Parts: sequence; C-alpha cells; structure tokens
Amino acid sequence: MADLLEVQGLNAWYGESHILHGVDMRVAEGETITILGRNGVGKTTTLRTITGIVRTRKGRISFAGSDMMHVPLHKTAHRGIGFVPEERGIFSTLTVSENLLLPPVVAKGGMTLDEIYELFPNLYERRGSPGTKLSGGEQQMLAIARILRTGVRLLILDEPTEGLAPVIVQRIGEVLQTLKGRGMTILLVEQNFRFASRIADRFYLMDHGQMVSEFPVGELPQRMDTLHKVLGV
Amino acid sequence: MTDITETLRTEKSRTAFSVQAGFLLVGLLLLLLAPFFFYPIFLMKLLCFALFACAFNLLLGYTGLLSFGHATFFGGAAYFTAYTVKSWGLPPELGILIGVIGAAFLGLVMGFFAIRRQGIYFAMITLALSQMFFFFCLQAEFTEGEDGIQSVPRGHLFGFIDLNDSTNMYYFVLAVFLVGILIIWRFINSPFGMILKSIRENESRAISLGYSVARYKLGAFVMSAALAGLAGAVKSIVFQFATLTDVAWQMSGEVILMTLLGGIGTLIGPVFGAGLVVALENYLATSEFPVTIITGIVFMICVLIFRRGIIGEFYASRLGRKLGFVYRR
Amino acid sequence: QSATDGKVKIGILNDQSGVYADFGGKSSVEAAKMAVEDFGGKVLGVPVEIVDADHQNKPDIASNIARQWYDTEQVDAIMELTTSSVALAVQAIAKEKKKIDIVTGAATTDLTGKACSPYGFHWAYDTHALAVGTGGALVKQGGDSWFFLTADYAFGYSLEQQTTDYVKASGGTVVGAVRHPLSTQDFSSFLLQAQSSGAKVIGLANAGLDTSNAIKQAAEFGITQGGQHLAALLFTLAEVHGLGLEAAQGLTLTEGFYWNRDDESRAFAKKFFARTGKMPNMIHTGTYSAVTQYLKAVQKAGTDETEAVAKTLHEMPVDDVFGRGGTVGANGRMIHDMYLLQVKKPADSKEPWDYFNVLATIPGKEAYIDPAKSGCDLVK
Amino acid sequence: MAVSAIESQAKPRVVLSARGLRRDFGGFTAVKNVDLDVHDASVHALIGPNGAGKTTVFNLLTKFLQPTAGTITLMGTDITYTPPDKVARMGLVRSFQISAVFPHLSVLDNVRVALQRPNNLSTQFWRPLSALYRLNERAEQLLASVGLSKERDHIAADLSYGRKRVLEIATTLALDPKVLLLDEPMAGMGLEDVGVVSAIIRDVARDRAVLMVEHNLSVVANICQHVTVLQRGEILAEGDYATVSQDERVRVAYMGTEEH
Amino acid sequence: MTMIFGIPLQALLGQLLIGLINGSFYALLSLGLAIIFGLLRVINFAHGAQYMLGAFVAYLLLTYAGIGYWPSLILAPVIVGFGGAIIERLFLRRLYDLDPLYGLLFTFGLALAVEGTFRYLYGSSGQPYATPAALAGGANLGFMFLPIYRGWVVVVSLVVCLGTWLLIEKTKLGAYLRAATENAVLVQVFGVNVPVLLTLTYALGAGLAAFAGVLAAPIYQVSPLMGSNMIIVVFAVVVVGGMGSIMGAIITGYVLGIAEGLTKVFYPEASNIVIFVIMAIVLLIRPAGLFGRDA
Ligand SMILES: Nc1ncnc2c1ncn2[C@@H]1O[C@H](COP(=O)(O)OP(=O)(O)OP(=O)(O)O)[C@@H](O)[C@H]1O
Ligand SMILES: Nc1ncnc2c1ncn2[C@@H]1O[C@H](COP(=O)(O)OP(=O)(O)OP(=O)(O)O)[C@@H](O)[C@H]1O
Ligand SMILES: CC(C)C[C@H](N)C(=O)O
Ligand SMILES: [Mg+2]
Ligand SMILES: [Mg+2]
Repeated sequence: MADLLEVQGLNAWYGESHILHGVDMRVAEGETITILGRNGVGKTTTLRTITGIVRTRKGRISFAGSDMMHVPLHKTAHRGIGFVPEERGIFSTLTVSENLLLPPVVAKGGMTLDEIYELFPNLYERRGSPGTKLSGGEQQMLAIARILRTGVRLLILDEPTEGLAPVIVQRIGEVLQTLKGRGMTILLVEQNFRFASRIADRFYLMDHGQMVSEFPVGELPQRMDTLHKVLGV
Repeated sequence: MTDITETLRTEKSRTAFSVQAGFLLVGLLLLLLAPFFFYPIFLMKLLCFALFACAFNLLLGYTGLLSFGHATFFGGAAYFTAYTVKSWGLPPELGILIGVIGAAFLGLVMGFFAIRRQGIYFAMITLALSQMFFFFCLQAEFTEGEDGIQSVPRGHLFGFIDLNDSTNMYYFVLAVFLVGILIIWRFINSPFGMILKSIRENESRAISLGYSVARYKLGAFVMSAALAGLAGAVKSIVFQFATLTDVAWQMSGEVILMTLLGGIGTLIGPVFGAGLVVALENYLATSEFPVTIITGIVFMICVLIFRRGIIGEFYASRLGRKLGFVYRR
Repeated sequence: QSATDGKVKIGILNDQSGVYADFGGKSSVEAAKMAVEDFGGKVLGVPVEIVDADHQNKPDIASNIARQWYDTEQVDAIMELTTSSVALAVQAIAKEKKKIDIVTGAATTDLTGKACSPYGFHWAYDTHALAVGTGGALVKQGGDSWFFLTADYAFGYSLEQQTTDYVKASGGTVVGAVRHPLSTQDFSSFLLQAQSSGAKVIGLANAGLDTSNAIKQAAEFGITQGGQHLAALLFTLAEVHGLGLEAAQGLTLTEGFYWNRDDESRAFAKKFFARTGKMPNMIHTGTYSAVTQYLKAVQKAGTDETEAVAKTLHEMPVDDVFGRGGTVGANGRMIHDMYLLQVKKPADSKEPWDYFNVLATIPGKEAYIDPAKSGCDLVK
Repeated sequence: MAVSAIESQAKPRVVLSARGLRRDFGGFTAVKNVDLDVHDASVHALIGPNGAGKTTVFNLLTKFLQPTAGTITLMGTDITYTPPDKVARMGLVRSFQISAVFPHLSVLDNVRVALQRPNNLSTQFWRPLSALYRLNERAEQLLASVGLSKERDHIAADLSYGRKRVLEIATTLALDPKVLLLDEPMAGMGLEDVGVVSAIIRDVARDRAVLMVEHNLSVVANICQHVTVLQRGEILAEGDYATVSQDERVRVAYMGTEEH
Repeated sequence: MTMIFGIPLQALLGQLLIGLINGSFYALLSLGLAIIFGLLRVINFAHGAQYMLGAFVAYLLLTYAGIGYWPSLILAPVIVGFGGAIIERLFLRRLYDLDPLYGLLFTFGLALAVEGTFRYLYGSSGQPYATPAALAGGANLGFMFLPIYRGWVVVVSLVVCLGTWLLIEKTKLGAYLRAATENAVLVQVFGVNVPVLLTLTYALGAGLAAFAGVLAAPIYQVSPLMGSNMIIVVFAVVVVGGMGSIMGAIITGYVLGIAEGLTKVFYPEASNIVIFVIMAIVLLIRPAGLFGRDA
C-alpha cells in the first residue's frame, strides 16, 4: 500500500520549548493509526504539527507524495487533510448548521448534508441552536461531522472520546468504522486504547516527543504489560 | 528587564560594576555641568519630562500596566501646584508637595477603577478617565480654561533660595530629578518591587500565594502617579504655568513614546527617550513641520522593529552584554 | 548709537494652523516683512530680521517660544500674539524680561488693564471696541435681549462681559449664556439652547472658525428664520471671505481697518494681495503698522534698548495706513478710529473682496476705554 | 484571627468541605452537585477523565472562580464569597495544572517571593532587597527538601518541566499551608521526579490535608487515602482506592473496560 | 410651553434628537472598532484618523475631481478601506503574535502621523463641505427645526449598522468572521484564508469609520483633528458596551449618544463627561461591560 502520509525526523517547538524530537511515522492509504502515550508526551503536538498549526518545526512531512512543510495553513485542508481538535473547536456563535457548513468542500467523496444528518440524527434536530448549547457528545459528533462533508482523504482526530459517555463513545466508534469502510484514512490520538483497539490497524507509542515503538493491532495483547507501565494506567 | 541596579545587587562581575558606576558618574557630572553649555530652561524641561517618563515606566516596565492617562497626574499636579502657589501664596516646596499629594490622590481614584480590567482595557479606561479629567479642567473655574494658570511666581525655596535665578532653579530641578530616580530605583529593588515583578511574571500564581494583586498594582499605580505629579509640579514652577496641554491625552501618548523609545523596563531608558523627544520638539517647535508626524512615525518604527528601545537595544547588544548589562523582558 | 546686540529682530508669534489661522497666520508674517521692506530693510545701520512661529493657540507653547526668543535668540520684540490666552502669557514673560511686545491679534482689554506692562502694547482692536461697535449697533436696532455663546477663555469672558455691560446700560437684558471650548465643531446643542431662550439677539462671543461654524449651523437650524438675530461680535474680512457672502450677508461687524476705505488703504491692500493672495483685515494691517511704528521708535530712540524704545512708543503719535491719527495711552493701548461695517448682499458686491458697507466710523475715544479708567496700575 | 481561634479548639477532621458546588459557563454546566470533604492529615485524590471538571473544582475551591451555587467551608469558616488571595492567606494554597513558576526569577527568588508575605516583607518599598536575605536560610531549606539546592541560582525558565513542578511545590510549601491543592503535580515528570514528589506529598500530608488531581493511578493507589471520581462535572464514586477502582461505573467511565 | 422637570419640551426633544445624531456616529465608529477588535485583537486607535480621512477624501474628491457627495459616500470608504488593507498587510500583521498593546501603540502612532500630515497640509482649522443639495434645508417638526441632513444621518447610520449586523450574522462571510473571532487557527485549518479575512476585516472597519467621516463632513468642518476628539469618547462607549457583541456596540453607541443629549438639557456642565461617568459606573457594576463577555 502506498503511504498517504509520511513523517520523518519531525521536530517542533512552542516558543523556546522543544516538544517533538524527531518523530518518524507513516500512514498508508486506507489505514487507521492510533498514537498512544502518556499526558504531555507530545501527541497533540504531533497532530498539530502535521496539520501545520505548529509552524516552528523542522523535518519532513509529505502527504500524497507532495511536501507539506511549505504549504500555508489554509491550504492544507484543500490538500485533503481534515482535523478534529482535542477541544473540538465548536464555534459558539455559530449554529449547528453554520458549524457544519463552515469548512469548504475540497474534493468529491465527501458526505452530503443529508447523509450526515442521517448518520447523526440528533444533530439534525438541533441544527438551529448555537454550537455550545450541545452536550459534549453532540459537540464531538458535530466536530467529526463537520469534516466529513469536505471529502478529505486523511482524517486526524485528537482524543475523540475524551470525557464522553460510553454510549457516545460507542456511537463514535461506529461512525469511524463506517468511514473506514469507505476507505478513509484515519490518524487518531487516543488514551482509551480499548476503544482504539477496536478500530485501529496499527499503533504508535509515543514518549518524550518521539515514537518509541510501533506495532499492529494483533500484537496488542502481548504488549499489554509494557503499555500499562508506560502509560501509567 | 534587569539593569544597572540589579547587577549591582548580584555582583556577578566586578568589572561590570565598575563600568556601570563609571557611566553613572559621568552622567552625573554631565548633568552638573550642563547649564554652562545649554539653555537652562531647555535642560529643566528635559529633566521634568525625564522624571515623568521614569515614573511612567515604573508602571509599564515594572508592573506591566500600560496607562494611557498619565497626563492626568502630570498636568493635574501642575494645576494644583500652580494654583496653590499663585492664589494661596504658598512657597514652592509646599506647592510641589500639594501637587504630588493631589496627583497621588488622582492616581488612587483612577487606579481604583482601572485596575479592574487588564491589558488593552486598562489602557482604554485610563485614557477615558484622563479625558474626563481633561474636561473637568476645561470647565473648572480654578484652571482658568484655555488661558491656563499663568504667571505662577517661582518664589523662594525654603524661604531663601531665589528660584527666579535660573541656575538655582536648575539645580533644584536636578535635585528633584535625582531624588525621584532614587525613589524609583529603591522602589523597584525593594521587597515590594519583588512582589510587583512576580505579579507581572505570573499573576494567578501570585494570587495563589496570597497576594492581593489588585492592591499591589494600585500601590504601584499611586506611586507612579505621585512621581509623575512631582515632575508636573516642578514643571509648573519652572515654566510658571499650568495649562490644558499638560492634561491632554496627547501628553499621555508622548510619555509612552519617550518610554518606548528609551527602553521599557530599563531604569534610565526613559531619560534618554525623554531627552530625544524633548530635543526633537524643541528643534521643530519653530519650524512649520508638525512634530506629531515625526512622533507618529517614530512610534510606528519603535513598535515594529525597535521594541526594546535605545537603551534596551544597547543592553541587549554584544557591547552592552560585555559591559555587564542585562536586558530581559 | 546702535542696536545693543548688533541686530534688530522681531518675532511674529501667531496661530498659523488652527482656528485663528485666517485672522493673521502666515499672511501676517508677510505683512511684517512688507513693513520692514517699506522701512528700508535696516534700522540704525543694522538689518532688521523677522522670525515667526506657530503657537497653535496654546499659551504654554507660546511661552516656551517667547522665552527662547528673548533669552537665546536676541529677539527684541514679539508681535501679533493671536488669541488672548497667548497674549497674556507672553506679555507676562516680556514684562518680567523687560522686553517689548505688541499685540495685534488678541482682543482682551486685560492686556492694557490689570495685566498691562510698561513694555506691552495693544494695537489693532479690543473687546471693548467690539462691544461698543457691534453690540452698540444691534442694541440701537432694537436688540434688547441677548443670549451669549462664549468661547471659554479670557477673550470670550471679556467680550461677553463688555457687551453685557453695554446692553444693560442701554436698558436691555441678558437672558443666558453658554460657554464652549475653543475650536468647537458642533454648535447645534448650544444653538438649541439659545433658540429656546427666546432672546432676540444671539451674541457670538467667540472668533474665527468657531464663529463661522456657529453662523453656518444657525442657518441649518433655521435660527434666523425664527426671527432671532445673530451678532458676530468679532468677525473680520477673512472670515467673511471664508464663509461666503451668501451666508454672511447682513452681518454687522466692527473692524479697525477696511481695505476699500480710501486710496491709501487700497494701495496697501493691492501690494499685500500681490504677496498673499488675500486682502488684509485689521490684524494683518495692524501687524504691518506695529512693525513700522516699532522701527520708527527704534530709529528715533537711537537704540533698541527696551526702556528707551518703550518710552518713545508711548510718546510718538501713530500715522500710517492703519492707525491714522492714533495715540498710545500710558497703559499701552493704541487708540484709533474703528469702523462699523455691514456685509453686503452678494448682488451688491462689485468686485472680489468687495464685502462691506461702512455704516459708521467710531471715534477712538469712544471705542476704547479711557486709559485712566482701564485699571492699569501704570496710569496714575 | 478566626483561623487560630479555630485551631486552638479541637482540630476538626474535615478541614475543607464543599456542598452542592455548581458552576455554569454560559449554558454549559462544568460542575454540578459536588459535595466534597477533605480531611486533615490525608491525601485525597480527585480523578476523572479529561474535561470532567477537576480543574474547575480546584478553581472553585480556591475561589479563582465563583461558584454558581453551593457553599465552601475552610476550617469552619465559610469562604464562599472570600476572594482568592484571602483564601490563600487563610491557608488554602494551590498549584496549577500548567506549571506556575515565576519564569524570570531565580529559583531562590521564586521561593523567597512566597516567604515574603508570611514574614511581612511584601509591602516595604523603602527597604533594599538585602532585607530579604534573612529569608535565604528558610528558602534554602525548602529547596534542599525537594532536591533543588544545586539549581538555586538558575533562572526558573531554564529548568526542565519536571523540575519546574518541583519548584512549584517548594514554593507552595513555603507558605506552610493547612490545605494543599495540587493539580496534576506529576504530569509530564520523569520517573525519578515522580518518586521524589510522591515522597514529598506523603511527607507533607502528615500534618496537612492534600487534595490532588492525578491521572497516574499507581501514584493514586500508593499515596492517596481517599479518592473521588468526577465525571461530566458530577461525582461518580467516592471512597478509598480499592473500593473505587472496583466500582463498575468507574471502570466504564474512566479506566475503561473491555466492553462498553 | 409644555414643561418636563422644568425644561421646555421643545428643548428636551431637540437635545434628544441631537443626542441621537451624535449617537449615530458613536454607533458607526464603535461598530467598526468592535469588528476589528473581535478578529484582530487590535484596538484600532487609528479609527479616528480613518474617520477623518473619510471626510477628507470626500473633500478632496470634490475639490480636485469634482466628485460630489453621493459618489463619495461609496468611494471614500472604499479608498480608506483600501488604505487600511495595505496598512494591515504591511504592518499590523507583524504584531498579531505580540501583546495586543503593541497594536494599540502602533495604530496610535499611525493616527498621529496621519493627523499630523493633514494638519501640515491643510491646517487644523478645517475645510467646509457643503450639504448635498438634495438634503439641504430643514423640516419644522413643531418642537424643533430639524435640518434634513441630520435626519438623513440618523436614518442612514441605522441602515448601515443593521446592514453590517446582518452581514455578520446572516452570511457565509459573516460566519467565517465570527468563527475566526473565536478560533482563527481552526478556521484556517478548515481552509479559510484567514490572513485575507483579517485584511478584509480591517478594511471593513476602516471603511465604516470613513463612511461615518463622509456623513460628518457636511455637519462639521472637514478638519484633521475631528477624529482624535471623537475616538476617545468612542473608546469609552466601547468600554461601556463591552467587546462582546456587534449588536452591543451599536446599541451602546445610540444609547450613550442620547444620554449625552439628555445631560445637555439637565446639567449641561457635565455633558462632556457624562459618558465617562457612565463608564466608571458600569466598570464598578459590570467590569466586562454591558454586553461584554469576560475575557
Ligand atoms: N501552546 C503551548 N505552549 C507551550 N507549551 C505547550 C503548549 N501546548 C503544549 N505544550 C507542552 O508541550 C508538551 C506536549 O503537549 P501535548 O499537548 O502535545 O501533549 P499530549 O501528549 O497531547 O498530552 P494530552 O494527553 O494531555 O493531550 C507538554 O509538556 C505541554 O505542556
Ligand atoms: N473558563 C471556562 N469557560 C468555559 N468552559 C470552561 C472554562 N473552564 C473550563 N471549562 C469547561 O469545563 C469542563 C471541565 O474543565 P476542567 O478544566 O475542569 O477539566 P479537567 O477535569 O481538569 O480536565 P483535564 O484532565 O483535561 O485537565 C471542560 O469541558 C471545559 O471545556
Ligand atoms: C484671533 C482672535 C481673534 C482671537 C481673539 N481675538 C482673542 O483675543 O482671543
Ligand atoms: Mg493532547
Ligand atoms: Mg484539569
């Protein structure tokens, strides 16, 4: 399988503080990858650097064969990368439907509004209300739904299940499964690796700003002990 | 943000200490001799503004509060002093004292309102309040409207030093200036100053350590106002005048420029900033070219590429560091 | 016999960019230069130099410049001094430094009253002359109840006060007054107050653009249609020109000079016009006259030393295009005739700058306060 | 003062308590119905998934945020409407989730700033800095107790993340608080520091109350006597670690189970 | 004559109307400030200068190109907005990462330089600008004589304020703008060219100020300092309103204008400072302003 995303020797800084120390990773077309790691090891930063939000960075990022290091931030979406941030980024002054319509459609293959509402019926019910009146789960759904319209090739999600009730976690799992079935490539950061284990094909384990190991989902059982230790769970 | 004073304290390097002491001595000597070479009135104006700018910097540079209303204290004190000296016949030293107390009081009132908000809001509120004071001065009887309080007698300092003599006047102003700087220096490098610094560094942390941040800020605000008032009070004696110009918002802008130009958060930066601005204005006063064009452009340049100001840039330069200066903001 | 420091230097300090810039401004500097040239460019064998500066109507700026001129630039006399606050400030400095000042641009009678100086002179006009002239004329026409819009400083107060005195002395009443800051842009709320006061005359105790704006906005709010009368107490040719005859027609005003008075004045005006592109008003011409008279006095005294020149100025009669038959009182007031003028209708104006009908000539003795009663302590 | 008066009486076992705590942000309720009792001489953990409202509870207890409803009592005194600096002076001191040092002060100065207030050296603007020298000894003791003596003259900003957190704890201890609130004190620390800090906390808690937010469950298991689990702003479970960790709902919500 | 609290009704209504006219200017200006601040986090001190520029551009268009009031009403804001766009691109943009105070100081310097330049070129006395013929004259309302032009100002400013509000609340562009105000980075991640949006926003704010300037030209003199006197009052308006909402900025503008008008009737001495007094009171009760959200 061809690599859709390839990251080599990625370094990143917040001001003076050096957060990523040479991240190497690759994501193949159609694959679902989960990054695991303790709080504060740089998972979010990795995602933010790949999308181009963190711009004090060095190394190589290539997406669909072309270099991304010099692409301006507002062009990354047009190249086919969709990002769902940790804090979800629902705009409180926009209604649900305005939130949904905000990101531009960048390629064919995105879902239509109808399809999205079909997938998330409760969003349809609440389409006129301001974004932050939604519950945390609804917000998360909205955040994911928002990206689905755009027809991106790579969906990047930062802890989508954070703080959500189990039912909703389950619902999100189903949605991601559906997307996966459609051939979408997904890169995900998740602390809840039981959740992750059900959708991911492959894992990266992160520590101190680096990927310290990588393994396919099949190896998860025998890795459980190390993971427990490293993740401090 | 450190300068002379602090290296003195940590005594990191003996040579740095002697270099800086050298600078200080030369500076002092120049100030003592200056009236033999320059027009004393010009020098006195410069010193007044230098003190004003240093007082302002006490707030901006060491507390991190940008006040856009410092003209209120400068000009307000000028009015109080001018009025009491002229109408009540007070001797200059008492008039100045009243000016300072008045300014401190105005600082207390303005600070009380402004401290409630931070950053740009703080700036806007001080600006608005000082504009309110401006209109008050415009309409109050005792300020004599557009005329201002004119022909304020300089009088005799402590009853025997004739301030009408411009040499006497100069050395008096110089003394006030030096005392003012000394107060600021002490204030910054005091236990209180330490708390101010920590508030600027991390306000919530200071609160969690039990400091009532608002009171410390207010304290710094009042101190800064009082010293700005000292500068204004002395200026009114020097020029025998108190007018609306001194309370107008443009004056507040000017003192920001002086500080920015000289170096925010450096003890002596504002002195240089004030010197440059005053000299420039003096030079342009009789030309047709409005000084505000230059002022405005200098402002923009400073903000865009020169944020450390002259002294700050010097401290941060290689030579400056070699000489033992530190600039950190 | 010579100049004490090898030069005779005159400073013209006036408003060159503000609301009063049209009154004198740069054109006055030209008038001063014309006077020097007409005098021959030299006095006592040394060249006469003119310097000028813009004080922006701020007494503190003016004082700084004046101090510097007197202290470090050997300026012997400062003239024009537009606006009363400035004139009072500079005259105080001049008095302290024993230097000459001749005020042509400011109006307050305080300059020759409680603030008089042995070295200070007041040349072109003053608030008393305006009150007598314009105020008097309107009272005579039946304007017996007044409301004032007053500029909030010495000039405004003194103009309001003296007009009030005159109105009351003639049996009229003053129903109210509002004070506005110098260079106010919007007079509408003041005008509404004046309107609802019901006064017959709305006295504009202000000057320059403030007056022009007030007149324009009064028209906008239909004040004259409502039967109230506007009295622009201080208004000159320059403002009439700025406002245009359409808006200014019918106004009564008082000036110390009108260019279209006689051949002599027309000849002067033509020369002035060639240099400045405008016809002179009483302030331009007053400054010309002041410079001329000063140089004559230096010549006569044989020195530019202050005491001697001041003495000569007090004694020497004035006789030039401006101050014909003028005399200088012990308080420094130059007493000369004033003209009561009325702005022509556009149709009646025969040539450019032909703006006024001369209604009357007010004799100097009537227009100005008797020096003995001026309150100046130099007058015994 | 009220505090000492209470102290002289029998020491209450519950030093900090909250009843019916609630906080709304706009339409969103971040914390609701929280009842909490923090006991003297114990370590109390507040755990819960990200966004559960732990930090918000801290902000409410320390009065950095005003509760929308509910009351807070500190050592018998109602502090529901007391400003945060006053609360701190009463002996309730917190640390922050993001490390909170004074970045451009030296390590020593960081601790000394905290010492200034209890030693009445914070308002003197007429005295030289050398007046603070008499605090050095105590400051150095504190630094030594957390193993920061070597870094005494470093600028705080130059410390590693973990060392900053340690410094923050030293600064907090300088106030000799009655109740300590620590927000994720070990987040982002290396293993060595985790050990050090755990030991310090245990030590400190001998005669004080500590309430801490912690994700590292082995730490919680080791040093905390009480655990409160928060989820979506509400208390899900309470008790000692063993009880709580067995609770089915907790496992589902926080630790995760094989099935959900 | 009918009296209310001892004040003739005529005077009361008259001053109220004048307050409303002033309020129209406050509303237009504080609206522009709020839009710029919302997205750029810059307190645009140059707003007064841009207001002045609007008036001056209209004056210059008339004097040198014979272009009258009506075209100027569109042209001047476009020109000034374009100038604003250039300023944003070249300078302001460099300051976004710094303390917002630098934006304030930069625009302060800009205002000084621009006003200074115009003072240098045209003096501070001001130039006349005639009321457009179609709006000349006045209407007798019974209680007062209302100059038609001033009535027009009230109406058109209301229309423009509402139009801007609709633009922001009801259009896609407005949605981008609101979203970017909340979280600019995320909007950019969503493929919106936020730098261009910032430029447009600054241009819009500057254009609104210029529009107010053109409206003001026939009422006041066209003078270099007309804006600097205004801007500080508008700052106070903004502090009272709080920077929370667009509607808040508009409403506060009108309300404070009217409050000022009322003061002129009941206690004229305080009319200059009433807005500042209101500001102080609001600060005591609601530090974030009437419509503001806590930062
Ligand atoms: N904006 C920022 N400025 C400075 N430092 C930051 C910033 N954001 C994060 N950091 C620091 O960078 C490091 C890595 O943070 P990051 O958010 O990438 O961690 P994470 O692995 O996603 O953790 P979590 O599981 O808590 O989300 C942390 O030490 C954090 O404190
Ligand atoms: N000032 C605020 N305004 C609006 N919402 C807020 C604010 N502070 C916190 N929240 C919301 O309240 C909820 C609880 O946040 P809080 O920071 O207390 O969580 P937490 O339990 O400390 O999480 P974490 O483990 O990630 O630190 C979150 O949804 C957060 O977005
Ligand atoms: C220029 C002036 C006419 C000013 C006015 N005469 C005054 O004395 O203030
Ligand atoms: Mg993260
Ligand atoms: Mg938290």
